[in-house]
Amino acid sequence: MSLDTEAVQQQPATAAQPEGAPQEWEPRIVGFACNWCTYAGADLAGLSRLQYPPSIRLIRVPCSGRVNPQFVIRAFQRGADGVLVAGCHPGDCHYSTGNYFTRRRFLLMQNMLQYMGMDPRRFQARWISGSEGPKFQQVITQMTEDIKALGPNRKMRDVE
Amino acid sequence: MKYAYYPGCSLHSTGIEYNMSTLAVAKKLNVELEEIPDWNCCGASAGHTTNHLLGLALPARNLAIAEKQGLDVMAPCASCYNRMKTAEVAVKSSPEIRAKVAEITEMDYAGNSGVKSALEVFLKEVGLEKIKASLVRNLGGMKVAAYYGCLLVRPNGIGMDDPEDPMTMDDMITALGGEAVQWPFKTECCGASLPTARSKVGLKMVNDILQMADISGVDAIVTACPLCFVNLDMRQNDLNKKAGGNFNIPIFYFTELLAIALGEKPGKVGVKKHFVSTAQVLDKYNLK
Amino acid sequence: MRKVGVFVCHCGSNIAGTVDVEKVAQEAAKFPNVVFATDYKYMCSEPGQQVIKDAIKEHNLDRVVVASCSPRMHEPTFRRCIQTGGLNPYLLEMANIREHCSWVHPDKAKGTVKAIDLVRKAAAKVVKNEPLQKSSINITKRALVIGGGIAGIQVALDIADAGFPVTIVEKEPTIGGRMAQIDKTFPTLDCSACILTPKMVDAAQHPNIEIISYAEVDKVEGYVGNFDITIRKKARSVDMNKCTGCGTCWEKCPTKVDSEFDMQLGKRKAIYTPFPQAVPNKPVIDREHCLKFKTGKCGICEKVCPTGAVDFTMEDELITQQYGAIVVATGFDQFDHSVYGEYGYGKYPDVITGLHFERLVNASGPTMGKIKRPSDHKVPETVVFIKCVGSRDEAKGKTYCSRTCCMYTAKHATLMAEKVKGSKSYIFYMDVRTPGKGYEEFYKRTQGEYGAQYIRGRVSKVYPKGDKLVVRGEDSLLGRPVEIEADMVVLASAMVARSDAGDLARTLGISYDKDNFFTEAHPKLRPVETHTAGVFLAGACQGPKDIPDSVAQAGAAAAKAIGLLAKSQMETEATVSQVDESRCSGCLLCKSICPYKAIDVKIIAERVGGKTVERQVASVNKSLCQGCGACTVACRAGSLNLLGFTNEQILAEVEAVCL
Amino acid sequence: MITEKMRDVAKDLLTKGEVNMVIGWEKGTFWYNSTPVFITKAEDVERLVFDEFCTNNLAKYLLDYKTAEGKVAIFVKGCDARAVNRLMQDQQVQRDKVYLLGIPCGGMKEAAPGTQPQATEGLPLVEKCQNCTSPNPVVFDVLLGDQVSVRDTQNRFAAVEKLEALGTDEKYAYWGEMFDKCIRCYACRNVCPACSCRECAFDGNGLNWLGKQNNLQENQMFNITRAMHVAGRCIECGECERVCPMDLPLMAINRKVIKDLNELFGAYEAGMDVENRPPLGQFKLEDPEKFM
Amino acid sequence: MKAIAKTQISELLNQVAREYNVLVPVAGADKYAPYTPGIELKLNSRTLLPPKDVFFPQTEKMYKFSTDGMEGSLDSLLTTPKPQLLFGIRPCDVKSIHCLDHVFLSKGFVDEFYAAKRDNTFLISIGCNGPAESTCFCQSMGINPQDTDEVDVHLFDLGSQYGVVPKSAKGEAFVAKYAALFAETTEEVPAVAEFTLNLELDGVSEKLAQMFEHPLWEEVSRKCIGCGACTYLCPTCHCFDVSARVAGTQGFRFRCWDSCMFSDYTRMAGGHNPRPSKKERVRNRFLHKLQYFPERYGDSLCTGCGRCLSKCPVNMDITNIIKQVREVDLV
Repeated sequence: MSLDTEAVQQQPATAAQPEGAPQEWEPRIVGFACNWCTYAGADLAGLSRLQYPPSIRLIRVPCSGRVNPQFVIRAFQRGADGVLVAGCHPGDCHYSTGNYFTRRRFLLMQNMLQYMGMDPRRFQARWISGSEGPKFQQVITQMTEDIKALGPNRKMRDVE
Repeated sequence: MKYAYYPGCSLHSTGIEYNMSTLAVAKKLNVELEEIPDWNCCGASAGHTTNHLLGLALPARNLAIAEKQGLDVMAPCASCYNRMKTAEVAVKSSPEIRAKVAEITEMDYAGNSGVKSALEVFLKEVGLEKIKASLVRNLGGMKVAAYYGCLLVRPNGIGMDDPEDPMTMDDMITALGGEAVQWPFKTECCGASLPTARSKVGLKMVNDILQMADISGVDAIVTACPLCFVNLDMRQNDLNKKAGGNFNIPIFYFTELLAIALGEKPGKVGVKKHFVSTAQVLDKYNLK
Repeated sequence: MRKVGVFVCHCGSNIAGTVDVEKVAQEAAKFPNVVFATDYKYMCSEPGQQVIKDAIKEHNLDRVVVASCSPRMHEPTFRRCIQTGGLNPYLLEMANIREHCSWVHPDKAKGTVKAIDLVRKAAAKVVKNEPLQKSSINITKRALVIGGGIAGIQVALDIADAGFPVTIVEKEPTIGGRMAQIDKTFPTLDCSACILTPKMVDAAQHPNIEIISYAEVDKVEGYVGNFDITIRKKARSVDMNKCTGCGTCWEKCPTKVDSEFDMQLGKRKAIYTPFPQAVPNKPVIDREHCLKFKTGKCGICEKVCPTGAVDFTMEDELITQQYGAIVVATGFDQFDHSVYGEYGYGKYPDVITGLHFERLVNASGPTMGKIKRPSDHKVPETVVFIKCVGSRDEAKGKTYCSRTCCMYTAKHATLMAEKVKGSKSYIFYMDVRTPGKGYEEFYKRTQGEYGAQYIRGRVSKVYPKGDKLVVRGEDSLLGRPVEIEADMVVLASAMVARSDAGDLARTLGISYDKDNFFTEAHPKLRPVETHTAGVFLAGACQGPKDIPDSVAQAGAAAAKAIGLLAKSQMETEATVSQVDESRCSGCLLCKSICPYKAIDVKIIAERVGGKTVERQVASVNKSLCQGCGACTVACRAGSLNLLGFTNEQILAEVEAVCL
Repeated sequence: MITEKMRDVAKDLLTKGEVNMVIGWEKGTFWYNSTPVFITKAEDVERLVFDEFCTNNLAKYLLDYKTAEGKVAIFVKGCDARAVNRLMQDQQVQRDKVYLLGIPCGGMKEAAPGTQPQATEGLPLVEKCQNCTSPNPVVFDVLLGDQVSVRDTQNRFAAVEKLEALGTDEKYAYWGEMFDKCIRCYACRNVCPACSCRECAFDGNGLNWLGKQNNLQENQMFNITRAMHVAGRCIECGECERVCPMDLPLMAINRKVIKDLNELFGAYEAGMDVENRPPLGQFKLEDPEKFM
Repeated sequence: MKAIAKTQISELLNQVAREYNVLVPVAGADKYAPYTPGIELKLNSRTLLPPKDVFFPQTEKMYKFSTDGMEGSLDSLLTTPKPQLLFGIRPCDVKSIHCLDHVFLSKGFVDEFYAAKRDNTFLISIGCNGPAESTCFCQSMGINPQDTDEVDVHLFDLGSQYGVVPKSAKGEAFVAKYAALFAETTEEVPAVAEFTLNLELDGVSEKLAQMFEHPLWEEVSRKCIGCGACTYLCPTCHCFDVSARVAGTQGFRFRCWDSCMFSDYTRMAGGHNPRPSKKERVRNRFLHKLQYFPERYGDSLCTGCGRCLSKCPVNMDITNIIKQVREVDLV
């Protein structure tokens, strides 16, 4: 978010570029990653030097079951162009059952956001295990492309 | 109770007894049968081995006609039954197949009308209880081996009975007052067309079945498939001549025994048309 | 106002190569609450850590952000570092600018922008970090072992030898389990009883081991270190204190019952011990079959008992005891092959399973070790073995490989050759899997020396023909159908979970897989632990296992239990859930979501409008909480918060990355 | 007549001291309002009425008397009874501390403000009663009156389906216009029997879930979160929508959640009993798998 | 008196819109909103939402701030708005503005954010010839529903036309400026129709002063659900909270409406709440309206507009409460 456009320009390119240069625009995707699978998967992508767009900002949580749907709305409010919630595959949860609750919550949340008029491509949930570095890369790449096609998010956004 | 009747080619030719006895049983049990108008080949043998889609389209056309009649189909022949069941399942489970089949046959078969074997219609739908109540005579303890062959009960979950140890006909034999001999070759392969095409192989298969029946001490074998019937009935003479066998086991369609027990005269249901004479055994058990 | 220090690591060129680390430090210095920011070549190195410690002193830092590699790598390192620097270790946050940035974003400008964002996120979070403390709980120095088979016995002996009291709870009248039924063990062919019974005796005589046989775990309460366990001692009808195990009663008992131990191939009495070397070697009365219980008449055993130990009025007894650790070693059942029509649906008496074969070949078995087939007691000359019965079969059985069958079938074929000279064994197999020391050699011997004929293929049908069983199958190597006229068919039935495994899992609060085997905490790294702290697994209850593996796992489980019991106190997670009691309405929706049963109800008293009222709130047991945070989302009011990952911290991160 | 029975039973309960309070309805300012009333003295029972304007769901008042001595009696229509179950499942009400006087409900009516008194037969049903699935109390101690039959509820999800059919931007525009109107008076929350929190996440204490600004974005946060918090717990009493001074179509949000939950995780009706737990508090291994 | 045909109102508004930001009562949204030609006006009654947000918006940014290292800056966001014209307010709402003026402009303190908008607003009111809604009771609160003096121009409802009366010097100028649209009329202002809701306010304020501890509050508050509908719809409720939004190194401070009916309204930082239950909160609201404000400013803080009565989910009826207060026997 920026409340003062001058300040934004001093910090190079942290915020969305002005409309003049759409090809330069890098979406901002907030990702919630469980520590045991997806965060590790992202680490593995790094160890394997798998390149993907610098659009994603991962927030580490112990379990995808820790992710409150309100975090997702807040991210959109503050200017996220996309939000990703990612955790262990069903059956792999470090805490046995956390991701099953995640699955229910965010299936519902996805439908709700869509009902409210958000494009479903802006909110995604994925299972990415600690061994799926390439999948992490592919998911981020795909999501970034999808959101680039959609353009900057204006919906629910509470900042300039 | 009313069904669209699909006799198929066998019941109009080599399996004429099956047709006669089926119609007789239906009449006795008040099952109305309306032959499917303008029916065509079920797609067995040559059809489905030539082209998969043809193998589905042929039976689907018959089913589509029955669907227009608003009736389920009764197909006594095991091959016909198997082909129609295959088409029914395929069309129900895949909209694409349904569309393709509709394109070929120019009739949309939605899968609303299904197919039942004569065994299912008489022994399950009408039911053994009703049959028992309608019996005019019983088999008097005749030792009968139920022979199902391969097509009625397979594949697992789609066929009409347990594929390893079916009991439908056995239960009927018991209900008719016979002794259902438990033998291991209920679903053994009869050789199908092999006795004709590669007689050495095929005849051995028939031989094994007859031999097992013999060891098991049966008076007769009962079947529900025209091809099984032909192999078991017609090949006994062959085996006796060529392989030095000594078989004399009468083979019945289950409908023949059922019709007789329900009071039909044996002659009316075609038992005199068999290759292996049925006279002695019917005599022995007072079923003339 | 916090005083945050930011330390940006070059990681040699790993980070500095594609991220402008100096620029990151410069920008970080401008973040709110950041009073110091610097960069260094290797932050994790000794001098790097010294940079942090010095800065804490010099700038009075109260929070630290290290921007370097993944926290999964070096979080413990830097926590220790700031702790020695004088800060609580939880006042650290890391920004992962290596795995998540420099290594994946080659564009230096863009990478630098992202690195700045990640540092801003960490700085925003760390401002809201609070000092956290691990807490500790007392440990009751006693272990419970559920199941007295070889795994349970081994666990008990190991823990007892380490000096801790152990209780074995065994469902059957005797310990010994499956191994006691087995004749010989592969690959050495030593007698199973000869190596098992001494261990049974050791367990019985060990001063630290208490064996409670004919008993089951009824209820489990409490948590790691402090389990309150209720054990149901089933009514034995024999007073263990008075009985001397003389055997008069079972000699005189008039009622013969099919012996479970002998797989229904032999008989036992209604008052019985399962086998002669039983431990404890004192009988129980099988009330289902005992005439006294069925008809009220008889009572012979009572009359003949020289010590007056028989007590028909005995009732189930519940005893409660506190334990620090639980090891589950409940073993396995054998797959019921009656689902297989091709093998005759269990109707042919001479189609038997591996365990039947063990009893037939066992010298103390119903046939005195002479192999006779069940139907007519003829000695079989030709035996067909069929492997993978119930295992590796998605359609009718289990998907998994049962692991032991290849070896025990080879053993059976060997025993056939040894015991019935001139006999012929055919073995139908899908694959031969012999991954164990000496296993492949054993298999080769079975094939070579002992002449067992291995046929690769499945059996399509077994049917009786005269007094023979015809086994029809396919030799898929020759591509030909095969028919063998056999005298007996032995099915290598799969090992499956105990039929009541699900019930026990629910009692213990542990999880189980689709096949009802108990689930280990991690398939590779925590193979003997469960998700429930303090509950460990040994033997085939966790998955099919042979004796060596069961014993090895038993040792491992014992070591874990000893590790727990050796401490008088145990440290627990610092990042646990916390209840704000003033907000909590006590709806307890959180309770059912917690996988660790860490949330319970608590009654608190409050002053409201001048009077004291009681109300219920949720309460988190810090010893059990593993910090997953599922409860925090279930709590609509936000009364639950996860320390270290609080709502405030995560929201701060969200806001920071969106700036 | 129900009103007579109400008064008799209330009088009886209060006189015998079985309860300390009876919660019911009395006539309000206008002939077309009936409003909650709290009777503590037997002589006041004549204030009680039951007519076609007893629209208010009374169950939530039980929270006010959670720690009170003795029992409280409360009149419950179908929706009120489900609300009581809801509160019991949330462990906010103890069954043995309430006396439930069930009233089968034929649906509530509304008259245009300012009109003269008229026969109620001709009046329209209020919105919230039009797709009522449970007009009969599902839990009660005594039932006053005969059970009534369930009205046709096939239009229950009609509004939802209509909105679902809109395009993404149309949906956003529609809800934007709605939430723009929201004045955040929290009437919807405060009246809701599924909003049983001691203190709402959106109230006070610097938790920072919701900014105090009244603007579209904060209103979206509030309204979406409210729906998610009552997900699987909404008993469809329609009170939120009824009390909204800005006439926001809140049931079109609640019913969307109900519809989705039923489709995704199997049929579930909140508040029909205390035993069946809400769908978001549980899971099945075979739940729909979309996150691949 | 001068008059304008009702059909000419849109012409008048079109013309004044060149000079002012014109705010009109809008049907549908049921509030005051910027005028655009063709917009559907609600001229037969009061709006659901009162006009108070014209001067006192529900959310109002006040200051912005930022830091740069150890340097900080603070800037006011007060701006002088373009002259605006508030058209069609009713005498009850005129009275409410009068009350807000007391709060924001009197007793030695001037709220510059309020004042900036108030000073720049030209008021045109429309009289009611009787109760516009079944919930109206302004007459009982001492308001003449037909006429008011505290505006610039007042319009009498004469059926097909409005009688136009300037009430201030600015008003005189306005009437003169748009004289072309006004014709002379001799039509009489009709008699005020009878109100269905009536009450006696005499002595209530004084009586309430002795009723702080009276059990009545316990009784009347029982059915309140503690929502803020009454306060947010009330034309005179003016409580606000000041809060801030911070993002990194910058942020702004804003004020927004608050409601004394909310449980956390008086909660202090340490968690203590001097008004812990709805009894205290309901009591405060009515005492504020009927005792405290009259004591301080000599005016009732209730104008009898009836909005709270029409929208209260549980029919909390201020007229009924006043009646109950009057019936209380103080011994």
